[in-house]
Parts: sequence; structure tokens; C-alpha cells
Amino acid sequence: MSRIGVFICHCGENIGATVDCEKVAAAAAKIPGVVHSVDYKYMCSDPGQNMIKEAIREKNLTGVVVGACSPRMHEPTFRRACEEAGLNPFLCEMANIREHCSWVHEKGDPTTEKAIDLVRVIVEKVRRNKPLVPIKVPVTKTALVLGGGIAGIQAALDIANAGHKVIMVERSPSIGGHMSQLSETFPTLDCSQCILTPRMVEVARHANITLHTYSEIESIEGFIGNFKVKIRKKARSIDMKACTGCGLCSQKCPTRKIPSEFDAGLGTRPAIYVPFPQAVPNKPVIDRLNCTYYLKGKCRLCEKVCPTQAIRFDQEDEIVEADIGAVVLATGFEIKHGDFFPEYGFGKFKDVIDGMQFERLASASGPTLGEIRRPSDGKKPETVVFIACAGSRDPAKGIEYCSKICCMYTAKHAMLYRHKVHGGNAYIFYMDIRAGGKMYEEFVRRAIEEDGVKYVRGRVSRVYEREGKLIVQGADTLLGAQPVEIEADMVVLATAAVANDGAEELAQKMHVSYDAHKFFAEAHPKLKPVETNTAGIFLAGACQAPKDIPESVAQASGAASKVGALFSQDELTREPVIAVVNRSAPPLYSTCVGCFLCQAACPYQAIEREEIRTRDGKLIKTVAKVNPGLCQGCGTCVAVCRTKAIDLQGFSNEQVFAEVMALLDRSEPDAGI
Amino acid sequence: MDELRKKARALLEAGEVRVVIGYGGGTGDRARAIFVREPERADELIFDGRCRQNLAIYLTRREVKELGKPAIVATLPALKTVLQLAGEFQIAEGGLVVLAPGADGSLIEFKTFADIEKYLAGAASPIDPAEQAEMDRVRAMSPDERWKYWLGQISRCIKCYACRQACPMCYCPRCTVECNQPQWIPVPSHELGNLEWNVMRAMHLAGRCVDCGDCSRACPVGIPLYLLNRVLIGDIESNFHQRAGMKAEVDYALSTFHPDDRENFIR
Amino acid sequence: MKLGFYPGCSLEGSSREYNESVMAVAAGAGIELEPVPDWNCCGATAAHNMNRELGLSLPARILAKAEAAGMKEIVVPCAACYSRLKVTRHELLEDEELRRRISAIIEYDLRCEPEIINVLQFLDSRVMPAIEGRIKSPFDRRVACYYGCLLVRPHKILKFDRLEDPRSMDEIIRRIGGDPIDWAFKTECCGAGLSVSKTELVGRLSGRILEDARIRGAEAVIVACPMCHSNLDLRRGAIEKAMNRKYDMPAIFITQAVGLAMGIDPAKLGLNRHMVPVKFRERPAGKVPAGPESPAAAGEV
Amino acid sequence: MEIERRLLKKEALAGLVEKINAAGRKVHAPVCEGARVEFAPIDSIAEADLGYVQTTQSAKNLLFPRVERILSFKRRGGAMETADPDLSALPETVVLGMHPCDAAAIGSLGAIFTWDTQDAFFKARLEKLTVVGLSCAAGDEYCFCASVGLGPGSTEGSDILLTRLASGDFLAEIVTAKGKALVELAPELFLPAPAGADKDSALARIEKSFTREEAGERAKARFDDDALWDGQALRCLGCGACAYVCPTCACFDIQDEGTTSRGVRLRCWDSCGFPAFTIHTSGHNPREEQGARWRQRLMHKFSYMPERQDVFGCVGCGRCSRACPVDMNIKEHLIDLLEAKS
Amino acid sequence: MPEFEPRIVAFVCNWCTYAGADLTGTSRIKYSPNVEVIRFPCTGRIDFMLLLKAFAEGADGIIISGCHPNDCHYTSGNFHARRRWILFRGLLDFMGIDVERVQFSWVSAAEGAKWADVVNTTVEAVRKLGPYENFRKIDRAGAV
Repeated sequence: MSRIGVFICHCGENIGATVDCEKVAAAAAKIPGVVHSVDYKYMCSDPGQNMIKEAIREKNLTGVVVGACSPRMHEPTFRRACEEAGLNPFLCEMANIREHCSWVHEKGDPTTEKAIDLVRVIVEKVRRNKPLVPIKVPVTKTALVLGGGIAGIQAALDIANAGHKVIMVERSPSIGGHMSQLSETFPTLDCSQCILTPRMVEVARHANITLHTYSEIESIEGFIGNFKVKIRKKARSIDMKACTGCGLCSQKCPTRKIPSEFDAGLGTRPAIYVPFPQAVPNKPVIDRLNCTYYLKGKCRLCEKVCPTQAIRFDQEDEIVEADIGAVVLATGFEIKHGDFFPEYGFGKFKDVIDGMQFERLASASGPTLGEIRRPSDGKKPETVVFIACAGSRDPAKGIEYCSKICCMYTAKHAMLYRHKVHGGNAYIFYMDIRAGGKMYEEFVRRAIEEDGVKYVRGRVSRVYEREGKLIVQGADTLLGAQPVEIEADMVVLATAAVANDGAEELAQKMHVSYDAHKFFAEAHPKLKPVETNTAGIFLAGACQAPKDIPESVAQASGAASKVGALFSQDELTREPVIAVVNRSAPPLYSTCVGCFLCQAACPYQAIEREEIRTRDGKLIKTVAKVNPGLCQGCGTCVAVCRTKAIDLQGFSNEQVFAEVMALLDRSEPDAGI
Repeated sequence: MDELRKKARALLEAGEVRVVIGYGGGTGDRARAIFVREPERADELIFDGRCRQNLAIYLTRREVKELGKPAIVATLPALKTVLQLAGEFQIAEGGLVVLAPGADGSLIEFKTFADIEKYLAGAASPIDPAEQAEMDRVRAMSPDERWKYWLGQISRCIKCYACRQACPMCYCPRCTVECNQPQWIPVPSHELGNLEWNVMRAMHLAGRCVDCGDCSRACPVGIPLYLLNRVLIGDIESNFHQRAGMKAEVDYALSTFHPDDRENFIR
Repeated sequence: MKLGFYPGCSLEGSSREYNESVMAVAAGAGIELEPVPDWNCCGATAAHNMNRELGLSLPARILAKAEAAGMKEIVVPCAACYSRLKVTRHELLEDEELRRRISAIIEYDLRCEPEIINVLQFLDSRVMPAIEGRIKSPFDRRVACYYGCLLVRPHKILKFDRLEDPRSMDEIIRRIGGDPIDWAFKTECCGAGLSVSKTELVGRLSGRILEDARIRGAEAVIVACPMCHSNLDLRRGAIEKAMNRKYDMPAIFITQAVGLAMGIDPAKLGLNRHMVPVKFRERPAGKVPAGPESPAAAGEV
Repeated sequence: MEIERRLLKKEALAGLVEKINAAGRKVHAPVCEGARVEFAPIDSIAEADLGYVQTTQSAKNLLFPRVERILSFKRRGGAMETADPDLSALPETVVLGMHPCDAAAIGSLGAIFTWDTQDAFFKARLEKLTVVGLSCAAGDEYCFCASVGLGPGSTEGSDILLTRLASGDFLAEIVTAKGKALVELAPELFLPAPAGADKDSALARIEKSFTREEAGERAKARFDDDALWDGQALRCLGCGACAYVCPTCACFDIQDEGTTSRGVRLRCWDSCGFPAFTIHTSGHNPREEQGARWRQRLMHKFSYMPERQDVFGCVGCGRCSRACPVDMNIKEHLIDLLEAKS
Repeated sequence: MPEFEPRIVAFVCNWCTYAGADLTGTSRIKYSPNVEVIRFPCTGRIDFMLLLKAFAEGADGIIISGCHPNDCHYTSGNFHARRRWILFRGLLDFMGIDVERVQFSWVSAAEGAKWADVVNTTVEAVRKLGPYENFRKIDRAGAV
């Protein structure tokens, strides 16, 4: 028989003013199973908590009901008090007779009557509570960082410097990401290579970091603290140990006309290439789609010239398996391409380029060694028009968000152009300038006032070619929507920042939710920006939404600290309010019929299949099993389960059923109605 | 019919199946389920208008499963039930042979569930006009009239659970009715117990019932149970465009969702 | 092959030549166009600005008449009618309550079954396949395809071709042997309804269109909408006054061009009804013309 | 008591019903409900349908209701107060038009309910029930009363047995004192029986396929032949229809309903056909297969009851076979049992 | 005759509506005391049988309230609940059970005022409908 203690709080006047606390305590005393029922001015005070502790010890209570404020307020307080008195904390519940009763109703019998009801409901619930023990889940202290851009690099370094093992996987032949393609970075105009390359080297050299480039995730299973990942190391056709990175093969390779991804298609590269001079690892890879040997089986020139015979034409992809405790997704973003802007002639006119291509023109290691030259005839353009919001903030193009970084890099581009082509005039068509970061606004003012960049407030409606010139038709809204026509030599579109292609498949592989634009979805926009709804998987950088380098680095360190917190203990403890599938004696073994309709309902993929076999291995039945590491305790599966085989600890079927019955049963226990 | 008998005999002789679940003659002009295990008894198999019971009910029963791999003579609803049971992991593709006798005496043997899906996509399942008339009659009633109609119907229920035992989708070894902690459904067959039983049965079949009608036929006191199932089938079809028994993997109405499911009653 | 047909007011009024050319081309391709019985005005661009119910009921009544006659597809040559019918059909299908209200107004329970297709879709999917092999005299001209606005807008509903840089008319011109120029004024505004109230504005707007066509050596402007045609052809005086330059480049309908390629007699195509006489400069076969005036002699503008 | 024979004119029946109603007694008779015939209270004979072959459900509900409140309880202070229903308030009831098999079934029910524990509820209802039976003019392929020691004209269990003669009037055999008491209500309606009244020619021809003793012996002998029982019961779905329509099935379940402070104790029907009927708390189920449960049904009626209560548990009414969704025909299975090679 | 005071049960989700009701409390917004709340982790957890149980035990009205779409703490619990109520309400209505007595709503943790409004309007509506006689008259004590 349960021995429950009921403790009614006056909360000073907050409850006492409108609820007759003595009457509530007296009514509670008569409920079968209640052996102790008192009321006190301040239950949450130390004397109040001591009353509870003494009552637990003296009357060895099996359950505690505190009629006071909202459980969202003091449930932890009272549960800790019970625990200190030796009672399992989950046998203590609160009846909300303040926010839901005394504060919102007038003084009088109905209010006291309601308080009695609420206490009776919680008493019936506590009578059916079970002592629960927090769930312990082991944690593998190795992190997986997906993506080798600045965000991935920062996260990997932070975690490795905290003493944990890190495995970094980068899809392209070298780490560095988009930042390595940039010329100089706003707002300080320091050269991106100078600040990035040391970090890349630090990653390559760090004892705790294992680097897999030209590799992708094949599959990932498991849950927080216990992921199993398969990494596909694509064949580079190079023996990385033998190769010294001398670069002879790239120089001699006869196939030279392949558009270089690193130079955003402006420059070219050979079939066996190192993406850029400061690449890490600084070793080539053979592009099997364009290499003559793989196409026609001839040439093999690189093999002949290689001093250390490091060429391996028959090299196969290799699958590497690893145990992982946490994952940081830092797969970055992409600049919008394709013919989605016919009215600007993007893709039709050679001299209409995007922001990344301009970066390559401005970059010293770029195809024009840093000189701003037109892709069509290599001449220096006298007039360049930059168009901001090319695709962003444009619902008709399906991208209604602002890509956040274009205002700043467009101002930078105009400034670099003015520095490199004296006398050249730069126009920027803009809607609003978004320069909210530290020293950002000052940077843009400098571009306008010192570098004479002409900002035209208005949208460009059309760019067309006439007599060798690019006619940019727009409007200037500050001059009363006056149509404006500029004859330009080159047009640079600050196209929208979009999710990487393959982001959707990766998200599905990682069971991470993503938004309509394929950016990964954070757990909470304000309070959990670096976490996802999948426990143990964190986000950093532009894969979550377009952002600049400072924010990406800050997010990376944020994600790294989350991983650090996770790895700080050997075991992960979690609230035991999780679902459990019932088990019973043979021949039934469980009322679960294995229909797995609950599996589809679970937002956390926490329901697995469990095979019940006889001792000699014969399969009896396959039933559902809840993974305690993943289940967050929403209970949707419990309501979907027809045979009531799965139940939620803390909110079990018996409890909620009893609560409904108790709430509506106002018959006085001994009034003999 | 002999096309079916020849096939049954062949299957049994070749040992491809251990039992053929089919229809045989019953009392008077009734047909009944028979379990042919010896090739010689294949001639007892019949297939005509009287054969309406959904034999897929036997695919999940322990006693029948112990007989070994079955072949099942499947009417249209039975085919849908096979897919729905497969979708709920109760039967596996290789675990049975599905024979569907056509009206013209032809016989189709389905090798894979995908073939059944294709066959069902084209097949129409007409609704008995009398039953449709009853549905329209009840829908046209006012709420109070509908309440009196249903209270009248369910007060006659004697809780013999023939509707549950006759339904192929009610294969749970311990039904929630037999759960007494908490006692979800009152055991006695008073009006309240009958109301809660019939509501729960309909909801537990929502999105799973293939409308074979066996529950209504099994009810000794003739309660029009098909009405409840068809209301839910109609609502699921119009609201969520899902229909039970059309695909081998199930998108079960109550465990899937769509962000913009439309409703007009939530404030 | 028999299709529904909705001429609209302009094809029976100011652009009779468009009607004649559509009929001639259809006949040539063995297609019978059956006008919607007892059709009424589609409300064009005026009705829906004044009153939403009126703007929807007029086209709805046309759809009802077509539906009652069992028509499955209706060819609508005029861009304004096409846009109005298509938008109305879309809105009624989207909003059941609105459909019921409009059905009550026109006293017909409209199901919106008939599909609406514009002249380019009609030519592309029905006429060209029928005449592909039988083009007697290829329309070997360098022309500027002008789409105007209503053929492609509102794009979310019409979902026809590309919004900013349409290509379907260019395709048809190529298939009949023509050479469509690549220019940027395909969907620039010609001044539309301001043809009467602000004629000089039409002069300027249509002028810029003709000027760009002229620079690129176009011998004619091809249109698929009576409104565009009237501004580019009828208002040629206003254009020449606004641009103070002479333009004798004719503006003809796509169906007239296709008709010519099918070898149909120009008179039957209504080519004699144009304000700007439709004549092309003779030139030796096979050589692409330098255009009425070569750019070099562009002169003052 | 010597059976008296009287004649009851067919038009007198209406008067008899009125007289019974006037005496404050409820009359139940077979009433047509759509495709089925069920026992239901009637106010006038016009509502009754005496030409029926068999009702779907038996009249057992009058003696052993589907749901019956046997006590209610309330908490007062620490203790729990209980209250028994007032059985004296039960109405006097007359069931009119019940066939001889149902009338005989009352004996089987009584054998269980008055075996060792005298069931007060059953006895109170039985005491207030008067049975006016009606011989069968026609049976169908399901009837087999002849094979279980009964017949279309058997008087066993009836207080008065009416037999519709060729003339349409009824030969009334007054069997028991209750019957006589009923006649006293309207003596003028019961005329002296004509001498040559031939009862047998008015009775249905029910073929006798076996004797109940043979069936009992054979079932007991083949008790261990699992193949036989499992084979017969393969198509049985394990529902409760046969038990609930059966006039002699007497199994029941007790359920308490209410809250911790007040409630009622209800008796309701149960069936050995249900899989969960014999499940133990440990999870073990002595009758795991449906075959064992089917065997139990036959053994109880044809072997256990005769042995212990010296009365057979089956009156051959055929309701279970008619109501079975999968056509489990008990007569056919008994014949099959007898012919099965040992 | 004192005015009829309906008894209404509210099934609410812990993260949104329960917190919203807390906010109603902290803002001291008065509303009628006829509604008593039972807390669930999520509306996805609310079993449809509980509605019938509530009516059977004497409730005159029921409120079911949880997070707005896309607000669910567990991402999809409220979506599943919405589907369940679309079907269950259709079935109850078809059987003549008075669905006007069941009020569904989305109340977020910030909508304290809206919770008070939902409670007050539901109490008034149910008061107009009166006690749920149909359900009270359902036989449950067995034939005597």
C-alpha cells in the first residue's frame, strides 16, 4: 500500500489568499494511501524542505506530493530534497495550485475545490509512479568533423587542443574550403591565405587529428556517444607516403585544359593536379574523369616522370571505419550557379561573372595573378558594375532569405577593383547595405568616401550586350525611380549563398533535419544555434545558414565546446523519462506484435528491432526496442501503439488514466455519496 | 475452379506449400474455409459467389502457421490484406503463395508483392448499393438522430468479439480489451462498455482496414460495423490521400504526418 | 482534330488579320477550330481592376460555355484573354468556396475541365507537327520575336516558358526557317493600354523596342498579341515622332509568319491590313541580309 | 403431476397475453428484427412471430443476464459498505413460444447454478418465470434435438406446452403447477381437449444421427487425439458467438467497476472459446491451441456435465452452428467424431 | 436553480500550453475555475481513449491544447496529434457524440491571454450546451 506525504504550500499569500490551504491538506489526508498531509507557509524554503525530509524518514514515505507552484519552477528543488532524504526523486510530483489555481481564480469554495482536485490528481499519479534511475550511456571520446573549411578547421583544432581525438573528413583533395579561394578578407583586408594556411598546417600536424581528404561519409549508425561511421577514402591514384609533393607530374601532364574548380572555372588545370599552391595535403590527385589513361588507356606520362614512382593507377577506394562520440557538421555552402538569371545574361556573356570568380581574378594565385582582367578579351575593364542581391531576397527566384555576406564582399570587391585599376569606375546596385558586424559599416563608408565606389540604390532589371558593351538597365530609387543605364565592361553578380549540392543526402544520412533551402536545421534558432535535434550532432559554419568567417569561427568554437562538454564525463546521464517496450513471460514475451508503426512515428529514430530467440537461436518474434540514448520521451509512440506494448516512464498509461479518473471523481472519500 | 484445383494439387505434390487455404462446401449453401494438406483433397476446393470470407485471417494464426508454408486462395480484399500484413511485418514475401482465381475461371499466381500492387492498382472494389444507401441515410441524420441510431446499435452488442476474431488486421495476441492495468475498456457488455469497445476497434483499424466486410458479416446481432470503418477510410483518403492495402510498405495514417494537413476546428 | 477556340473582341475587331491567319494556318494543318458557343468578353485588363467577382465571372462564363459544349482544350490566340482565362481557372480550382460563389453568379456548376492553351502552345504542339515536312517557302528572314507581358505573366500561374527570357516563339521561327535575333527587349513593355491615353509614352516605349531590333538587323518584329501589334504597327507614327527616325520594319503575327512558310496566300493571312506595309527587301537567296540599314550608317540617334 | 391436455383456440392466445399483462406479469416472445428473430418483451400477441424456426440468441438472458449487478459498494470512513440488489423487485415473467429445446436447456442451466452453490440470482429469476413452450412444426439442417434425447414435442422444462394442430388451434399440455397457476388466470380460454387431437402429426421430423451418450463416450475416448480436435478447429476463430447464443452455456466473469471510493460488482458472460479464458498470471495457458478449447466445449457438454450434474449440456438447438462466422457445425463435427477411425 | 457549472478537463502539452497557462498565472489574468489541467509531455502522447473516459466519468467538456505547428519541442508530436484528432473527431461526429464539447487549440508558452480566452469561451459554450445528458444516460450498471 503506498505511503504518500502531501505538503500544501501557502507561498506566503500567493496561494493562501484565495485557496483554503488547511482545507486542502485536510481533504488530502482522507485520500486512501495518504499517510501524512500538512500545509506550511513556504514549502520551498529550507524549513519547508526539511519538513519533507523528516516526514520521509519518520513515516518512510513511498511518494511525495507538493501542492504549490508550477513544476516547471520548483520540481528540481523538491526532487533534490527527496533524494537527499533517500526517496527516489521521480516519486515526487507537484500539484500546480498557484499559477493554475490561486493566481487566476477568485477566493471561494470553487477555487479551493479545484485545488483539492488538482492535489487528488497528482496523488493518484504518484501512487502509480515507479522509482526511476537516470540513464547512463557510454561516450566514445572521438569527434568526427565533416568539412575542412575554416569552420571545420577551427572546430577540429579546438576539440583536439582539449585533448580529444578528432577525425576530419574533407570531400575535395585539400582542406581550406571557400576561404582558401578568397583574395583578401573584409573588414581588415588581410590576405586570406596568410591567416588560413597556418591553421591548415596545424591541422595536418596535430597529433590528435586524423585527416581524410578526397573522402566522403559512406554511412553512419548508432546514437550520441556511440556512433559507427564508414568513411570512403576515394582513390587519389597516388601513394601518399612515397610522393614528396615535388609537382613534376603536374608540370608534365599533357592534358592541361580542364577548367579549375579552385579558380571557379576561370583558370585551367592539368589532369593530375594540386588544387592550389598552399594545399594541405600538398600532394596531387588524378582526375579520373579527364585523365587520358583512364579514358583511353594511353599516356601514363606522370608515372614515367615521377622520381619516387608514387603513381598508382589501379588504386581502389578504401573504406575506413571508426567509432565516434560526436559529430560536427561543417560542410559549408555554395555560390548559386546555373542559368537562373537569364535577364542578366549570366552564363551567356563571358564578362558577366559571379563573386567567387572575381575573388580569383583579384587573388595573387589566381589565373590573372591578381590583375582585374575581363575573361572575354583579358582587357582591364574601365567600368565594372556590381549587382548585389543577385538571387537573394527574391521570392520569384525561390530564395527569399538574405545571404548576409554579399554586401560586405561586394564592397570589398569594388574597393579592390579601385585599388588595382586606377581611374576605373565601380558601380554597385544595392537594395539595402547590411554591414552589421564589427568595423563593417566603417569598411563600407571607406569604400564610398575614400575609394569612390558609386552606390546606386535600385534593382537591375536587365543586362544585355550592345556593340561590345554590357548595358546595365536599372533604376535609381533615390532619384525618384529614375531609369538608369550604364555601359559597363564587366558585371559582377553577388549571387545568393545556397546549400552545398549533396547537403540533402548528407542530412538524410545523418538523420539531421534541414530546412526548405537544404541548410541544416538548428535545434533552436536562439538558444541552441550549434545543436541539432539529433543528440550528439552539432553544426558549425555556413552549412546551417549563410554567414561570414568571424561567425563561422565563433560557431565552430561553440560546437567544439559542446563536444567538450559531452566528452567531459565517461558516461552520459539523461532524464529517465523515456519510452520502454513491455516484456512478459513466455509464450507471449511482449504484447508488442512487431508492426513497427511506432518506428515511423518516432522523430528521433529511437525505436529499433529486437529479435527474441530461443536458447538454440530459433527466432520467436521480432519486437520493438527503445534506444535509451536517443529517446527524448515525447510519448507519440505510446499513443500510436495499438496493443499498449510501449509505455512512457513518468507519464505511463496507468498514471494518465488514473489522473483522468481522479480529476472527475469528486465523491467525498467517506461522505458516502 | 479446376484451374485452381490443378494448381493446388501441383503445389502440394511438389511440396512447394504444405497447406492450401481455400474455400470448400459448408452447411446448406454456405462456403467455409478448408485447409487442404494432401494433394488428393484438392478437388474439395471451390470458388464461387459464396466464397467471401477473407482467408488472410489465417495467415497470422499460430495453429495455421505451424502447418508450414501456405498457399492462399485470395479474393480482392484478401490481396489487399496480404499487402497490409506484409507492410506490418506480419508475413514475408517468400512465406506464402498467393492464388487469385478470376471470375472467368482463370487463375493468377502472384510471384511478388509488387505484382499484387500492380494488379490492385487497376482493380475496382465496388461498394454494395444497400450499404451505401445506409451510409448516406446515417450521414443525413442530425447529430442527435445519429446518437440514437448508434446507441441503439451498440446496445445490442453482446461483446462476443466475433468482429475482432474475424478481422485479419486484429492479430494482436493480447488485445487492449484484455488489458486491465488500466482497464481501458469495461469488460461487461453494457452500453458504455460497448460504445468504448466499438470506438476503439474502429480507431485501431484506422488506416489499416481494407474494407473486406468480414466484421459486419461475423456479427451475430448484425451491427453495421462497416459504416464506422468506411467513415475513417473516407476521411483518410480525402485528407491524407492514403489507402490501406495498396502497397507492401505501409504509410500508416496515424504514424505519418504532413506539415500542412488541413483542418478547420483547431483555434 | 477538333479544338475549342476563343477569338475574343480584338480578333473580331482591330486585329482581324490575326484571326484570319490563325484560321488559315489551322485549316492548312487540318485542324478544325470550333468557337466557344455564345462566348462573351473576357474582361481583359480592365474588369479585374474594378471588381474581383466581375473579373472572374466573365472568364468563368466562357469556361462554362466551353465545358457545357464538352470542349477539352480551347485555343486562345490573344495574350490578354489567355492570361485572364488561365488565372480564373487557377483561382477557381484553388478555392472551393470561391468556385461555388462564381458558379452561383453564372448559374452553372463550373468544374473547370477544359484546358487553356495560347497560340504558341497551339502552334508548337498541334500545327508544327502537322506541317513539319511540308514547309514550301521557308520564312527565311532575320526577325525579332517580341513576347510582350501577358503571354508569360503571372508566371506562377501560367507556368509557360521562361519568365525573363522566353524562347518558344524563337523556336517556332527557327522551325519555319527563320533566324530569330538574340535581343533583350523580348518582354519589355510596349505601353499596352496607354495606347490611347498616353500615346507619346507608347511611342517612346515601343520605339526603344523597335530601335533595338533595328540595330540587330531584324527585318520584322514577330508578335503574338493584338495589343502589342497595335502599338508596334498602328502607333508607328507616334514611334517615329518620339524616336525621330523612320522605321519601315513591319510588325506581323507569328501565325502570319507560319502561314507564309506554309505558302498560304498573303491576302488570306490578312497581311494587307497592316498600317506598316508588310514587304521584305529582295535579296540574293541564301545570304543573310544586313538589315534595312546597316548599323554603320546608324546616323544620328 | 399428471399432464392435463386442454385446447386453446388460436384467437384465445391474444386474450391470454392480455390476461397475463393484466396480472402484472411481463410477457417475452420471439419477435422479428430484420433478418433475425429474438426474444423480446411484447404487449400484444400481434408483435410475436410464432412461425419461426429458431431465434438467433436464446432466452437465457431472462435467467442469466448478459450483465448483472450482483452488489454495490461505498467507502465510509475506513471500511467499505456493500449493498445487495433487491431481488424481490424482479418482475414476474412469462416466456411464450419457446421451443422444447430451449425449455429443456433451463434444466441444464439450473444444473450448474444450483449445483453446489445455490445461485440466488438465478433461482430468484427462475422462480418468477413461467415457460409456455411451443412445439416445433419445422426444423432445419442445424436442428438435432432428436440426437440429444429430446424432440420437437418434448414437454421437458415447459410449464405449459402448446402444439399448433392442423386446425390452427393449440393443444395445451399443462405440465407443472406453475402451468396450472397460469391457466387459473384465464380458465375460460382453456377448453377441454378434443379426444382425437393428434399431436405427433403436427410435429417436425428431426432426424436422429446419434445418441448423446455415444457422443459423450466417443469424445472421452478420443480425448488425446489432438489431430482430430485440431483438424476440426483449424478454421475456428476463437470468438464467443457460440457460447453467447447457446441456451446452456453458463460461464461468467466477475468485474468490479467504479473508483476507490464507490463502485459496483458486475457478472457478465464469458466463453471458453476465448484464448484468454484460461490464461494464468504466470503467462502459461493450459489450453494453448484452439483445438483444445474446441474439445473443451464438446467435452463439457457431452461428458463432464453428464458425469457430474447428470444432465447433458447440449439441447441440439443448433444456434451455435447458425451464429458461427466460419460455419463450425457442431452436429456435423459430432458425427465426424463418431465416424473417426479410432 | 443555481447556474449550471460545467466540469471541463484540459489535456495540455508541457512545453507550450502548460507553460502558457503558467504565464496566465504570473500575469494574474482571471478565468473561470471550471477547467482543470492534466499535463502531458506532448499532445502526441494524448491517447484518444482518454476523451471517452473523461466523458464517461462526468466531464461536460474537454480542451486539448498544445504547441503550434513547427513549435513542437519534439518536432512532430503535434503533427501526429493533429492527424489523430482529424480522424477521431470525424468518427465521434459520425456516431453522434457532441464534438462541439471538445475544443482543440494551439497555445504557445507566450500566449497566456489566449489560454484564458480559450478557457472562458469553452466554459461559456459548454454552459450553453448544458450537462452532457446523452453520456450521463448511458447504461453502465448492468441489468438489475
